[in-house]
Amino acid sequence: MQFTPEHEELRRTWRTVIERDINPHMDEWEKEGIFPAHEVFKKLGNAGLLGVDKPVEFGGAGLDFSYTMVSAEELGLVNGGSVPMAVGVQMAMATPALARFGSDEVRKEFLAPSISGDYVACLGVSEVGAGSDVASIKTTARRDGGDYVINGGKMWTTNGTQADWMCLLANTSDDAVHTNKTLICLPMKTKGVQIARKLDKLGMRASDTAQIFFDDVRVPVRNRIGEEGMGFIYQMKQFQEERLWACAGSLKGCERTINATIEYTRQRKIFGKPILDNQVVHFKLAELLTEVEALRSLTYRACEDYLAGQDVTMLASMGKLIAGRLRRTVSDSCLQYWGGMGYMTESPVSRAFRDGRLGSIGGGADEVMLTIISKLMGTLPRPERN
Amino acid sequence: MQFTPEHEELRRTWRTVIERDINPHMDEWEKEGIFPAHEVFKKLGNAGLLGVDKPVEFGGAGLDFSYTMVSAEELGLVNGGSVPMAVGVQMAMATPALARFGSDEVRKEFLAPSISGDYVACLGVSEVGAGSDVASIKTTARRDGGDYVINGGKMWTTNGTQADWMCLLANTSDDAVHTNKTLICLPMKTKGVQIARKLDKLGMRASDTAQIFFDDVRVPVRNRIGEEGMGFIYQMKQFQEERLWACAGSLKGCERTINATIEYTRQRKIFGKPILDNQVVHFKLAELLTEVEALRSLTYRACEDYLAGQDVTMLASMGKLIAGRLRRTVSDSCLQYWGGMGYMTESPVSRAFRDGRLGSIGGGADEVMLTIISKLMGTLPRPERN
Amino acid sequence: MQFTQEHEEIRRTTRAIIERDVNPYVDEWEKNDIFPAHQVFKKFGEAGLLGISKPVEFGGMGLDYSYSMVMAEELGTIGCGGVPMAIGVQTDMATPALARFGSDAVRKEFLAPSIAGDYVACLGVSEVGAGSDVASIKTTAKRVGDDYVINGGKMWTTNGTQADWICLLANTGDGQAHRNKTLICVPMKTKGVQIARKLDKLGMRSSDTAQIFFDEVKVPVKNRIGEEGMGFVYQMQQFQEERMWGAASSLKGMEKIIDHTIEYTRQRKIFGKPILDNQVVHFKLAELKAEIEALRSLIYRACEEYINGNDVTMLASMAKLKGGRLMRQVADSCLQYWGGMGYMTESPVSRAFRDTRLMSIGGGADEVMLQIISKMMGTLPRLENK
Amino acid sequence: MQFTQEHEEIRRTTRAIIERDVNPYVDEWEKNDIFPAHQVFKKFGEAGLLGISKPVEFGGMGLDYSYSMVMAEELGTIGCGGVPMAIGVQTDMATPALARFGSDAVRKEFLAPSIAGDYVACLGVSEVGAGSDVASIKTTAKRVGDDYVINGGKMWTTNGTQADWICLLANTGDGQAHRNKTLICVPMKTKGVQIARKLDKLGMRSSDTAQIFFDEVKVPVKNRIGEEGMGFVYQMQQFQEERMWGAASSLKGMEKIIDHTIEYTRQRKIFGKPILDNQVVHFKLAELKAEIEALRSLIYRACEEYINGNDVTMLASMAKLKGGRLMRQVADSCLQYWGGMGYMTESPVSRAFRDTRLMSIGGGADEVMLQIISKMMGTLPRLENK
Repeated sequence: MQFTPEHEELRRTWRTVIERDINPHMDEWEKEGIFPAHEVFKKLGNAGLLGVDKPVEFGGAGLDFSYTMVSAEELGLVNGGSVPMAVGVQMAMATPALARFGSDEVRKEFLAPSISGDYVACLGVSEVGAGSDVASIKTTARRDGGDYVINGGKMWTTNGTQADWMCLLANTSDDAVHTNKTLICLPMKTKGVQIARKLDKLGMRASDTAQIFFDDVRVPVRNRIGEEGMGFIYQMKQFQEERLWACAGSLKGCERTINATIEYTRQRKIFGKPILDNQVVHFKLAELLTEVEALRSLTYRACEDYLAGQDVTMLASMGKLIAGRLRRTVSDSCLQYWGGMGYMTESPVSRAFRDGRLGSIGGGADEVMLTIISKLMGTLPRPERN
Repeated sequence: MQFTPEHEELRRTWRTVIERDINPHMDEWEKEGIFPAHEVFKKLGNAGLLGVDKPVEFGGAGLDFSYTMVSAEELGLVNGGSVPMAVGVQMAMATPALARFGSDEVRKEFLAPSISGDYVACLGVSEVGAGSDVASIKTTARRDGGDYVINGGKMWTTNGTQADWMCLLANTSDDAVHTNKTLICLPMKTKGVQIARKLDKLGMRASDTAQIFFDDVRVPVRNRIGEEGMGFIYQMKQFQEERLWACAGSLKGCERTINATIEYTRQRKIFGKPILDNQVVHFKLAELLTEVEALRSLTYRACEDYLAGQDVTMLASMGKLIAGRLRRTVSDSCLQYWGGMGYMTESPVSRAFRDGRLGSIGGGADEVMLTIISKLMGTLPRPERN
Repeated sequence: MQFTQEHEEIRRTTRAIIERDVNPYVDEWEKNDIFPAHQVFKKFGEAGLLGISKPVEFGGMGLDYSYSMVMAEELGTIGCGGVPMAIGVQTDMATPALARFGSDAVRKEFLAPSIAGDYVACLGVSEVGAGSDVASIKTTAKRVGDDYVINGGKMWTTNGTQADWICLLANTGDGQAHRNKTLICVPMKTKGVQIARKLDKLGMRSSDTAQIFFDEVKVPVKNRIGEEGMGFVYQMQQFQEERMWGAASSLKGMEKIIDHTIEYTRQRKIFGKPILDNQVVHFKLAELKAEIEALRSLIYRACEEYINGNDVTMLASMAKLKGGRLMRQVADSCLQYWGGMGYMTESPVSRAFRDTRLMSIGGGADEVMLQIISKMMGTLPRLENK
Repeated sequence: MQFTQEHEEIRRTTRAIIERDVNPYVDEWEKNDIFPAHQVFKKFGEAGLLGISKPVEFGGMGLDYSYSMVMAEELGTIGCGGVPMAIGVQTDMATPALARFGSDAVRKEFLAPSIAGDYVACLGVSEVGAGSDVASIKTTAKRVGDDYVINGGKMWTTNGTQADWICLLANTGDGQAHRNKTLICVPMKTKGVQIARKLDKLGMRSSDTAQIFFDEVKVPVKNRIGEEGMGFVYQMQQFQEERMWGAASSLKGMEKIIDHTIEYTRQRKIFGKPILDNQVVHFKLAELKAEIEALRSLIYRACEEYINGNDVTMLASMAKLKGGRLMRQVADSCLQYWGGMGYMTESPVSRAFRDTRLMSIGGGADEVMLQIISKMMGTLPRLENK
């Protein structure tokens, strides 16, 4: 994968905005348990960062997915996982299907303002009974005249308490679980949408996660994304980009932790020499960076294949699996060398430890990735057996 | 667990015999792919080492199982895993059931000479289709007048090509798989017993492993051990001791490898200093020894509980699991620090690497131990599910 | 190690108090970032549990260390890591040296009320520049007439904001770093003792950790524990019990996490079957349980040796090392199977994940244990002088 | 990295020769502890595969390194590790420096026939006292008139007993260790070259490894490769390709093991179902596959950078490190699921287990890679001078 000056330019822009408008406020946002999504997204929108790979006619830059990857990578420079995750929802999780399959009308209404940073989007897929098991969601959207009437609820919804609209996956019929689902753009202000609670999390504390209920919520049928019944397929496609985002998003975060650890252990002395001078320390850091580079290589390769129009479900799932585990390994290993300071809330490594633990759970747990890979390897038990 | 002077005395005797009669010949036996079991066992028998926990009336020392454990531990000092394994079969795998449930007559005929070292015993449980899955063996012993007529075959039989008799597990009826099995003492010279082939193994090269066929083999019914149909139960009991033996047998073998590595890496220099002076090396060795001591503690504790009459299936299975993995970790980690020399057949660590790999496979693979532990934890899926 | 009725009695009493006076309030204390040490300690004190192996003449039970160990084990049933740690500081970190070497006067003044539960104790060893590297502490206690005048500061002090007195390690001379230190009992109310700040931690939220400054703090020389200059030696001995205690108190905590996980994954279904029915899940839990039993065995064995008067520095350090590693592995592995719920602050496993991370750092980091073990193995670089 | 038709062509040709002229004979060669290098190399030479990225004027194809890499990848389909390694020595370890810096005369004499497959080459760098520590070699080449007179010895020399010439690294001066070395082409028939012994190895049995002595060996100065004193530098560059080659050649070998294991565990039943149906088995295989793809991506990326003229020391060392680790993990994990059969010499997985163990040792041990990576990360102790 060869990067162009445009990629470099995009990286620079991200770094500028991150240094100026995000990092100085992270500690405060972490303490408050939420970050001002509208304010931040507007700044990103003004810089043209939210729609790099979205159609020009709706305010996007119309570039290919490699620019989205570069964006995800640079977001790793934010000193906390919350904001990158929220931006990821906006750019790579809630909007790809809309951008690709939405009508001009619905894209004008929901995509354009999400690209300009006026709207905050969230994704409504996971439910209490159905996290990784998407096919088994229970929320329904019953057709009634020109409307869908929505009932049910969503769980683990990132940006949920601040979002202006939700990319909702709901059952619009009783057909087979893979052909009865539809994606619908749902304005969060709509009557009947109730934010049940803001969830208190181990990490990602500056990101708001909501549980949401729907009680006879009415939205016009034209809010539908693409065809009825295609929701599951669209979402699966959307997941590919979500996973590639997760891979790219892990790289610089891990490197940030490694570099912060190098810096800290170099100035911190024990038994008369810098902690970093211990061979177990610098060798361990070398191992970790090796794994980061392997993941980066896999990510770039998957991105290249994706741009070449190939199905990258296998590589993307492998990357997501490796990324989730690597973030845990890196933050846990590095924290060790910070000693007591690593256990303090103020240290960046303790935040990385808390934030990084989500990687193996969110966006399809490790075990889901393993199941997908096994399936593609043709090694899953024949249905009847399990 | 507190050891007595008797234990110490036993350890000393083992060490003497090992240093005098075994270690000087190991390299030669490894090259020949077999060791002279009769000759070696006779020496052990003369020293009274083969029947430490066996009844006095048949030549045993009548001591408790802790003395068998001590024997297994000291056997770790043999510079190769083959002989300890062969001795283990004789002392803790093929004879416990016989000693406990056999009639005086059958004990006089098979146990006494096995204790004196005149007979070499082997265990006939595993079959081509049934390694870890004991219940599913196919070999049958049909009752015909005063005889059992045996047909079928056994696989992975240690000592198989040299044994005078086999402690055979066979189906004596078509009842439920757990109540249709019987243990029978089978003289290997009997007509119809055919040693199909001597297996060529990755390691344990001085130990002979045979595949054996039975074609209408006749043995008198009085050769039966205990009651008919109790074979599976007896064998399960026998497995407890086999596993405790495996735990104890791993300890000094691992320590031998660690110590040899300390010695080698201390005199061998790289980049101007002893390899051992590298922190990654001595810290790794410290980690390994820590795990060895944990295993030793578990082994002693299990032995104590066993002597106190408790069921130690759980602890023994846990120990076996940990032991198998630890032998792999220790030999693989240590080999690394020997550099090219570690890859040479002549180096003790390369033998440990080959021999040690059997631990996680033989005598119930890791996965069997995990299944047993899961079962005792009550976490296995309800039958109908799998 | 065979347990007696008295051991069972200690276990029962400990559990009763935990069920009645601790667990019902833990969530609240965790939220408050502190627990009422005086109130809680009084309950344990009244039951005599704060002086199990302390001399009878000062209110202790005068039992051997195995009784302290079983109490430590039971403390693992407390719903968080902070409270057990606070109790451990009181019973096994700040008072062993005092009990063993203190004059009757000083023991009457500080030990007796600590055993009774009227006083809360803390340990003053770690400093900003000297965590694991005890020899390099900078706090001084200058002799002026019949007083020591103390200047300097301590860091990472558990119980620090609530303690009535601190078992302080200070330099009373300029001699060799291992012979110039003295342990002194310092009332926290003394003029010049200033609690600089309460530290905000990744976990162990219900336990208060303080940074403390000493500015011309005057205490009578008679507050000294044992001889002047022996502080380092006393502290090293004190560490033995601290390490065994730390490892012992981790056992039931880990088992609790596993039990919770079994419970949760059994009722929670994914892809139509209980999560627990996934072989990777119940096998992983079996593996963790096996390692826990190995650790338990190691601790019991160390305790036995300790009671028999042997030096258990090696075994205790091994237990501490393995304990720290295992706790992280257990918490991280189990959290995975809770999915999103495991990432919620309300779930016990997410608290365990935060709390357990401390053990590989506090009370001598893993690397310090490795250093000690390497030293006793004689594998440290010969030229270096540690 | 996008592959072309030419790449596919190279893959096809390589596989064709392997299927026809190599794999049918591998078992026999493994048994003989040697393979007929001249015969086999001639086949590859005739197809032009021994000079893929070598200059056209000496019989090479003059293609970029990506073509050598795909060949290395295909060599992984050979049924053992010994033969690929021998070919790698010929194409990527003993000849790169010669091809790049050698005079036309010396290239005509040694490179051309090596590309044609008439000559077998070996590399003379490692010595008894200097394996990974290249700078400390002791072999000398003293200038006497127009000759170099060589004295000393080499160790671990692959192809050593069959080679026609050796690419020898020797000290031609007493200067600084990095500037006193020279690469010289030495015909093995030269008087004074003595093959001390053929080494007996844990694996790689079909490849011959020799210890070689040089006693007053005279070779004309014109046999020198490039400039005198530049040997160390040339060799370091040569190592780049050796490392990428080593990692690339490991990929398909690992995939082959996994495929064999899938095949075997699918048809082999235990407890009534295929071993493969156990979730721990197919999940483990999925995990290994993911790591293999990460490694492949890392190698492709390194290759791309290398072709673009960038220094890939860091990426190549990372690939070598990860490759060595992963091969051990793959072989060890897969062997486990073969049960007793995996321990049999006849099973492909047991051969893989023995062969793969070398990669973490040969061509720069893992620790050397870690040292290099640490150095490039700038984390090595500042005072030490490595």
